[in-house]
Amino acid sequence: MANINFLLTEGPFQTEKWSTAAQIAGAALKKGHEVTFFCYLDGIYNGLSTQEFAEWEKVPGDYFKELVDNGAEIVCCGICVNARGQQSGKFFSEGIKVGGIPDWAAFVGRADRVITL
Amino acid sequence: MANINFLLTEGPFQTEKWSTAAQIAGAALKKGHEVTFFCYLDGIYNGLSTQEFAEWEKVPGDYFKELVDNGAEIVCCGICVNARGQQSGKFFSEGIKVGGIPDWAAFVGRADRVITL
Amino acid sequence: MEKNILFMFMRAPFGSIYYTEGLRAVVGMMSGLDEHKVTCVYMGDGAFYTLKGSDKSESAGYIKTIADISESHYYVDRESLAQRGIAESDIDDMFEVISRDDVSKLISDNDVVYDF
Amino acid sequence: MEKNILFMFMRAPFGSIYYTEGLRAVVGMMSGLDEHKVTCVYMGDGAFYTLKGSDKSESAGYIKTIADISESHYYVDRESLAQRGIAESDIDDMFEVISRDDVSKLISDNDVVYDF
Amino acid sequence: MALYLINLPFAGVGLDMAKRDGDAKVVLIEDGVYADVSGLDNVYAVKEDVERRGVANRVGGAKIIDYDELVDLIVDNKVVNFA
Amino acid sequence: MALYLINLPFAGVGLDMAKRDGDAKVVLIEDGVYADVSGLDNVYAVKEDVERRGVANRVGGAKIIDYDELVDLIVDNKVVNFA
Repeated sequence: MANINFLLTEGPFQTEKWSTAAQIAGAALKKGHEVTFFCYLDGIYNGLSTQEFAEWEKVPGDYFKELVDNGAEIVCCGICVNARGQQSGKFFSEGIKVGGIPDWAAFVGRADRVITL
Repeated sequence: MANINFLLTEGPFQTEKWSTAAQIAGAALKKGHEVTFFCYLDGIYNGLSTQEFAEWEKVPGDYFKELVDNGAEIVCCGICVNARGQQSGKFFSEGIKVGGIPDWAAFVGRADRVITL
Repeated sequence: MEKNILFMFMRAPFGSIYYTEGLRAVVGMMSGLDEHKVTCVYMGDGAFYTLKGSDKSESAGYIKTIADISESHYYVDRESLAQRGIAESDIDDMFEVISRDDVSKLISDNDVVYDF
Repeated sequence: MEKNILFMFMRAPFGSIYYTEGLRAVVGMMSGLDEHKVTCVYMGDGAFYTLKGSDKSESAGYIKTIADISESHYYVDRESLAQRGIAESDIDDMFEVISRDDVSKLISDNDVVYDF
Repeated sequence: MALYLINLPFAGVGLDMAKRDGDAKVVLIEDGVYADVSGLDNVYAVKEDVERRGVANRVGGAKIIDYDELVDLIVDNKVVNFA
Repeated sequence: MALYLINLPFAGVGLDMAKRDGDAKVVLIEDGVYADVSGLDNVYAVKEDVERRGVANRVGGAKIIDYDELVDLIVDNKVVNFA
């Protein structure tokens, strides 16, 4: 089994990267691989649990919550979280953590593979 | 004097568009022109009053608050606000409104010039 | 005041959400009190949207609403198709292929010109 | 575990914030417990960052910190410069011009390859 | 008179459209100042964007303008957005 | 063996780097499936991205893979990110 780290730097809705990342990570978890995420820059908006969009059955935040529930470790860059007005992640889904680049460096240290999205 | 409407579809920090928009709009207000904004898609994140970034003297939200204080009318797309988990704009700066595309259509109706950023 | 508005769709679907949120905007523009008239043109990477097989399920509702409000045109720039190796036989019937000079005329004939 | 990491800076400054947040990331990568070794290469529109007159005030702090931690290289791809009409005499001394084959070697020599 | 507002991602199409418009003025903003504007007259470039990028020698014959002058151009001309 | 993960914005440089790597595999993701991959062997394209865009006839000899197969490729090869 492998350990895969994702670097996600774009937010939900605007581009498709959140979706690609969630789908690759979901497939990896099902196959028994370890998955970690570092959400950097706009990537941190994916941590929110407060998204509401009636036109979609599931919002992007649901997918990331699900990844955590299935064993993924997700850390969002704290400087980016506060810069973007997201108040230390107080509205983030349970289990999505706020940290720093050292957490990412540690993920990369443990990772067999690294994916940028 | 002219009426200028800005369509802003990108958020703070990630790209430079918030800054270009704020600077053109600020110069227009000083010259006595009327300025309106419709913040669409990620553009709505510019409405937040909760941004904190110690490395910069002013955060993007400060510039948009200032535009409002100087007479600009700023409306953010409500569907985009809630989709992006920003809870009806409850943490938006005072004076920045949440509305819909009809507000934008009305802005365009009144505008002499329209700028996309 | 009623205006004539040109929407130029410039970005590839589906890497970003502009392809469908732009059509949402078109609906809103046409539905307001001012009853703006809207024309759409697909250029640059936006031309990929015109491919027959390109999934239009998310935007079908907007396209139907636009048709219900009033006649509206969907043009695609011939040069953008050619640069991407897209044959005119490979695009959907709803799009009319025009030359770049025709696009230039659309730009000058409309009051407002948006890139999307 | 310590890794060798290549950061490829691909985006034009200053339209997006990647040029400086990427260097923040480099500092963080080198400062962790694992003490990763980092190499930077500027390619594509990222090559514009190497221009002498390009404002490096926001990233100067990171560049100094990186130099304090350990020796680190900043390369720029010759072909990306040529495609943009940038003369090698117009770029800052801190950047070393290399061929695309040399970049290929950097890609295979590093454990991890990021685009930024 | 139309003012073509040009950023880098849409510069290819945008500058070509400006060339087809006999009355075009072109304003390069943000990364648009990296674009190749050879063959175009009436080109303007935003001072702050040019200086930050160190490309004064690349924008050739472009007139360097500040935001005040850009507002005047916007008010005096129809704006065509490629930004 | 290296796996080049390619999206459209960096496809120009990314595909050129893949061509210089004798052991390269290329995976087209998202708008990367619009890229011209003529002259390249060992090309894969993500099924969902190809189908949504209607470009099955454009990706030529590429092997169409689902996310399960993509994960296997990622695990079996070093990943070079141009996405």
